[in-house]
Amino acid sequence: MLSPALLVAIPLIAAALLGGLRKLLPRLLTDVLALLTALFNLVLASLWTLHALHRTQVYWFGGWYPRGHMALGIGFVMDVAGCGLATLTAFLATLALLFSFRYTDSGGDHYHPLMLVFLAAMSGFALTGDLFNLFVFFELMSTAAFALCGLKTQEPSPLAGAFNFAVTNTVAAFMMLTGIALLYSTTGALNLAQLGLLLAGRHDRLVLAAFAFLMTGFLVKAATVPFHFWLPDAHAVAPTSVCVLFSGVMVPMGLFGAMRVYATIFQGCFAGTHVSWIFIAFGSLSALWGGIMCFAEHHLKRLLAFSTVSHTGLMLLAFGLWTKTAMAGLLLYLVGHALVKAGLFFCAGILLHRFRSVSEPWLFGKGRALRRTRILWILGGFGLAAAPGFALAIGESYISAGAGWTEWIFLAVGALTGGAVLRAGLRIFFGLGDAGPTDESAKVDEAPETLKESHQINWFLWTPALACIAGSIALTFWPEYTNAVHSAAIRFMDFGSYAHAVYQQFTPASMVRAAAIPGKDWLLAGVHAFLALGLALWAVYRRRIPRALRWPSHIEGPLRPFRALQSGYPGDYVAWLTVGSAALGAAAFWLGH
Amino acid sequence: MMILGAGLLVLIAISALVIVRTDDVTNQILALSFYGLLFALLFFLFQAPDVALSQITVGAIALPLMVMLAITRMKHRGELKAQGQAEKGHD
Amino acid sequence: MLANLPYYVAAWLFLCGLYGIVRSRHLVHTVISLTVLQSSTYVLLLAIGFRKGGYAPIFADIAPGVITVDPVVQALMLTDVVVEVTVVALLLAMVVKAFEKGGTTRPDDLRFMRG
Amino acid sequence: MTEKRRLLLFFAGAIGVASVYCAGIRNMPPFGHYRGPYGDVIARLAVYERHTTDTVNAITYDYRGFDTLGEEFILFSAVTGVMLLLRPETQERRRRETEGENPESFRDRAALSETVQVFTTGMFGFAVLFGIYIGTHGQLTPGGGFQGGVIIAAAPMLLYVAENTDAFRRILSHPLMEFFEALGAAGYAVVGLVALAFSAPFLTNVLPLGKTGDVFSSGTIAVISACVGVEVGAGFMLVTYEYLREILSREKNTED
Repeated sequence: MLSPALLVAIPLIAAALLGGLRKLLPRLLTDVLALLTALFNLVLASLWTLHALHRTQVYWFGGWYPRGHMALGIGFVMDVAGCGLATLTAFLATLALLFSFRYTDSGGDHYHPLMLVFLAAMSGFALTGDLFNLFVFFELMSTAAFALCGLKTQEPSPLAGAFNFAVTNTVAAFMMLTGIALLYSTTGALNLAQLGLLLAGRHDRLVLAAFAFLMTGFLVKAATVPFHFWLPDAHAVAPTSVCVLFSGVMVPMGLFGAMRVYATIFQGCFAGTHVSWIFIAFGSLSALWGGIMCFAEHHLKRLLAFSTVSHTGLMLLAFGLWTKTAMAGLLLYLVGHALVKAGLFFCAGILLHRFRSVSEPWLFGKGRALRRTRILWILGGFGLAAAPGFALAIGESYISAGAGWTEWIFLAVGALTGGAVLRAGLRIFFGLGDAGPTDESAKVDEAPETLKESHQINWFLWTPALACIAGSIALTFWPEYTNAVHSAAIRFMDFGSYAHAVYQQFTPASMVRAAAIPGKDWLLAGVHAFLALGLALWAVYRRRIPRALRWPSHIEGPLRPFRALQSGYPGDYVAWLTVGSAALGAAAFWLGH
Repeated sequence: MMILGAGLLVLIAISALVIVRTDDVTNQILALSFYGLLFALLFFLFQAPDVALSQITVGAIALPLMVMLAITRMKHRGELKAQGQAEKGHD
Repeated sequence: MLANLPYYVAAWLFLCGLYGIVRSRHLVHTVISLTVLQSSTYVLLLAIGFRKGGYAPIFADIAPGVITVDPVVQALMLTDVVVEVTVVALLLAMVVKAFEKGGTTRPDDLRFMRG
Repeated sequence: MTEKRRLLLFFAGAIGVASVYCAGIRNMPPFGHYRGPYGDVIARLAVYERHTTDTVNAITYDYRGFDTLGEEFILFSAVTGVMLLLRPETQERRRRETEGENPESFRDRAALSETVQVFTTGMFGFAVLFGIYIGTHGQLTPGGGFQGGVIIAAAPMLLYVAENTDAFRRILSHPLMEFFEALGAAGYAVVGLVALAFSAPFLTNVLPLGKTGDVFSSGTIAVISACVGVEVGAGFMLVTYEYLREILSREKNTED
């Protein structure tokens, strides 16, 4: 089979080619070449995922195989979870490039190289088995993302969002590097498996401090409250096709980094302690905070960004449970969320293309003519609420199978985020109720992304949305997929099989034992859908219901003290980051010592 | 040599505080250039000639130069704007 | 404390950088503070790989087998230097553009998108 | 948030972060006692396996060469980002097109003095040669592609200092500059791919090793180093030009 290095090398070479020859290549050819590269990644990553189902293989760059217990070079560990995530990245990148086909302003054709570098970085991040290499890909991913945020420079606000994004994420990267250095000082190793073996059973102050720094770095990327402030700002300024990758894979990728590091390095250190409660606490806070802020938002892209905060918080919560079923649920949820969220962003992009705005009050009633987009948006709303028949519902039933109390958080998040999307859908596409209250950010109009004033909605604009939403439904009818994700989760958590692969070149699947599969709880999912729709209708028709019953729709109101925190000032964000990091460190010392 | 290293480290610690507490950007660039040189010295002293070489080229030259270029461009733009406003005023 | 001075200097630089970003009143100042934050990782990495009496890991002038300092951290620092300069270049371009579009270099004035 | 509150909030957090950091430090091996083994093993192996004398470069360009590939593309995307952000917008571009870019239509400002010009031209050549030397001897002595590239990129600045704006502009605005930058970046990855053709893992050295101490002793390290040098040099020149373009074109206009 083709070398996994190509997953990184081919997009990078293509990026350099498109960048170097950008003045010579016509736009159509650039588009096609970029699409073909993303497709190549999709095919190769899928093949490797299938391969990984049979055995976890390790690929050593430069042929530097480990000598004894010491890893000399850098290795890719081709496990199911990593390969699957690389596949998801390639899938969404392909659709994003299709969406931006021909008409999107490509900023002097700098857009395509950056997208391909972004794709390569995320693929590498998902697969690497080396701690410092993880940092390099983290930084590569960030740099490409910062640059992509600068695409729409017609007005000053995009730069504010991009600047905040860059500052907070760079601080996060250096926190991560500090953590790496601390671990290196005591072990003299950078390979994840080697670090895990060397540190097993140690939970002294050094390990705890390194844990705090590393996790802060990853959780900033995963937009966990209180590290999340950059995310809505960055989403509001990035073009739609970039938002799809931000929300769909980049943010969950931060979480995945934390999970990978925890599963390899820290799992053995903190066995028997309650350190993973930290993730439950931070996750629950993000889930609820993001949900409330999401419902209060009227700028569609920021609304979806806050929902990403909320859903990533739920995944973090599932990670904190640290059981095999919860992990399987997390991975199922991650894929389902990525698809639904990408679909919704594509729909928002169509609105932006057609009406040159993403403000909910401004768009009131304007979307009636967009039949296809209307259906997709409403389906997406139900999907986000984890309604029956969507991939998120299966993930949720897995996660809550072992921890019944999480159902309440799921219920709140589903109702708030799904309700917000449905509310916007009812107003924009059906013109129900009134235009609703507005907030300051909804007044800021987005710069149009498309080159020509065009009212036509071409096939390449709506097919990506269709593919995503349809995919999130289709996955529930594919039991093999669920089983594969289940085995991926079990192998992901099993450090023994990971280390075996690193030192023995591969681990056969037979070494891994399966766990019980929980049943699907369709009734609960139905309650979700009902609540979300109810909340949406309540908000839309709030004027027609008796005053005493209006209270749920007040969440939509101004929420001034909460909003004031989202100040757009980098100093505030870094101050919160410091506080969050301190809280994380304090909790780690309290629970892990 | 250790005393020299310790002195250098203390100097670095002090100049870091001075840099972040300086509000005037031009002074800050000068301080930054000096700071970059201190690091290059530190790297030589601690047996890292490779890093010292890139630190001299980057930290003491390229970085302050880039800040300088950015500021020059901003000043230039500011002058252009002022000129444009003055011309409008004449009309 | 004194024996481990480099480590504490690294911690100090880290906090200085954070402090600089938090109190910043000029966008260029924010960027420069970020480089101070970054320089803390230089000191930390360098100190970790150092050995008393060790030579630079270049075997052109010394015989193999002599005690050397750790070459790996130096390779990591080289990457770190590149990361620093690229991030600064990108951030400064944003600052320049923000100034050209909005006419401001004060972070406070970036609050267009509040709420 | 007011500034006072922000600082209070920050100091509360900073105390926590400082305590965590210091707690970590107190458990670290004491300063000056690096324990290994990673660095020591590579330091012992590199001279024999890779015929390099500068171990740092053996790690940067071979043992951990994959990191450096990522690092080169961090630079590549940052340069692309700078070009993207500072690109002339449509109106300005149109204005420039109508003006036409005829290099004969403008002259340099009165030169400082011939001594300065001769001196800087000499220094220019010296800087370029020095950059090439540093770039190609990385496997033997301190230096390497990155450092060499930055030095070469700094050379045209000497011309700018000497107010030889014309030559400066001609070098920096050369249409091939972007091409070179991409070539350097792609070259690195292609060197890695060549190994695949020999059915060896990505980035494996497939070139014969020479006698330790020679310039071409270490196989792919020299090739990769050269690629990095080209990319870094071109990248930095592109960034410099993007910042200065507006100022340069204005100088040109005033002199017309």
